[in-house]
Amino acid sequence: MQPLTKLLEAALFAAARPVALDELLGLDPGATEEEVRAALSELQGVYHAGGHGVEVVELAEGFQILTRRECAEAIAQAQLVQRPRRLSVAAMETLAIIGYRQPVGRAEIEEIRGVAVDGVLRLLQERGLIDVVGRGEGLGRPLLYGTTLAFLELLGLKSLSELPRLEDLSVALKPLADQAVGE
Amino acid sequence: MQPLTKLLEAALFAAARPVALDELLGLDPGATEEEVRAALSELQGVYHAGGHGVEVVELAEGFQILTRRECAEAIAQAQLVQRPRRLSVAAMETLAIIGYRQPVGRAEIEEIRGVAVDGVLRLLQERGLIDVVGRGEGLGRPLLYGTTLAFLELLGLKSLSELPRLEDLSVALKPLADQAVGE
Amino acid sequence: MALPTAADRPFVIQLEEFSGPLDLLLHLIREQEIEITDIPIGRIADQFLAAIHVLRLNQAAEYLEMAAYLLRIKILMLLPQPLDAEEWEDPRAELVRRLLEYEQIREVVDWMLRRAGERADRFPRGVVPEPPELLLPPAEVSVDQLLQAAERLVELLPARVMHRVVPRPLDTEGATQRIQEVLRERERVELAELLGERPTITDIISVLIALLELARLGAVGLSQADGFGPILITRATAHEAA
Repeated sequence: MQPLTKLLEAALFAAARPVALDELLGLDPGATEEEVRAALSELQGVYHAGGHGVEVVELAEGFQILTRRECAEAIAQAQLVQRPRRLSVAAMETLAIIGYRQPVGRAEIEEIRGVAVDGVLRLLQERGLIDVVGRGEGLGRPLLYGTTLAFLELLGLKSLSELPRLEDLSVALKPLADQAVGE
Repeated sequence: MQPLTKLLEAALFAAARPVALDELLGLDPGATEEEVRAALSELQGVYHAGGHGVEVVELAEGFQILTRRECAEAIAQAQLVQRPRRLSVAAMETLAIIGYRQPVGRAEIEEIRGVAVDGVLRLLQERGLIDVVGRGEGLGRPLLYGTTLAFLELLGLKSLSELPRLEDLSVALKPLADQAVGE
Repeated sequence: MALPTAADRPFVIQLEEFSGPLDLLLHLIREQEIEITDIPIGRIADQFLAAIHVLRLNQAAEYLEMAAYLLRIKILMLLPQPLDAEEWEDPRAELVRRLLEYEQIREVVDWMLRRAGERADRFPRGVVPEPPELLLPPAEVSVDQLLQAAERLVELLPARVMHRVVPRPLDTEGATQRIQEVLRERERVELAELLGERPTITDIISVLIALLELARLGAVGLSQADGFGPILITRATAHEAA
């Protein structure tokens, strides 16, 4: 492989999106468009001749390395790509707060966790674990979040009442109503 | 390339993370561990002999395809990929202590570093580099932290045993009691 | 001293130049090629004080704590040593132990930074935006993990509260007054009524503390007919109050 071809391979691999020819020219200021095109076809040739599991594909937006179609099934079967991912600690904590305090607004969650939670809320919402369930009273009528059926499914619970009781924990996470010693 | 090697290449390519040998075995139910290992080294050999821009690296208890170091500068310059941000020395000190002393509680880390570490611990936890691995014995049953696979990935280590042995450091801290303290 | 001079730069930036008081101390020691095991403590203590002043680190508790610690050792070193040298314990021993331990960590950190730098020069395949239906692999969560997360949060709370400025401190005096006023007019009142429509957490705690204190003094009686039932507060009779 020529040095430029090697660079191209690394760049296309790392970018993981279709890369336009213009962008590829940025890899080597000394290289002409013809040289880059030649390198691209050398790479295509190497992959083809060597019987590789990947190939260089030209798409509308540029060039991209993709796995060959005939490998897709085995990869899916081995569940290498779509693996269940553990939720991050941040996501877990946020989910716990919403689980116990719902309906609850962002400000309250941030107060408890001590960090901004926009990103985490979006992630949990995209995963369908929480949803907007209403709007609060205060300024700007903030969105209130609650957990979804998918949340219960995920934990294998029939209903929210099956969540472990937080009696042993500090008052902070209990709904306020429960805090005034059993009235 | 053998069919299994081709499949392996496609799988490692698609996974975009270190994949454990066990997981790779799932690609072909008929393949033995030796065959998968042989395929891995065939792939390593092909990349090496062909002067490719990528290579198969063993890290974080698995295998991953990464671009070669010498391509980094050009790829970053062409703005195709950004280098990850470096961790601060404070974060690295905390990671080092956890790396060697795990499971370890906050108090011990603070004693060694001489500063409060709440913020750093949270950051490292949110980045998935450490996690709570248990609770200590003492008062309040303090949380104990340990490093994760992402920590190994960060440093490109196969396993924790690749951390430098403390005896090999120039400041060898043997058992604390033995230290000759300039009397 | 080749310390970064920057009296005009903000405090936060200065904090980032050293990862802690031990880092600064080690910097001073290395700069002057001093043996850690035989630190001229008087000189180093003075330099440390001067440095945190210049770097404006003297606003950070940890640096002040170290400064005080160094001064204490300095004083101990000035005390006359006992004639029997065997009995004399070097006041610097603990500091030396900590510095050596810290120096070792720093050596590992240097190694880790180098490794991380090398690793950062090898790019993994970027994470591809997958088609929407594949975007979200099933998450792995168990009830246990959720409870652990909740516990962790609780763990973090008291630590944070220490640094927070509480705008509405507990008002047990006010609560005591209110309870006494109500009981002057009525013989009994339910706790829920006393707390009103939407009590804040500080209201609740203030009232509870006031009640417990009044009950201890025998000024009020507390009763609860059945478990989790309403809590009744009654005016204590003169006899009881005595």
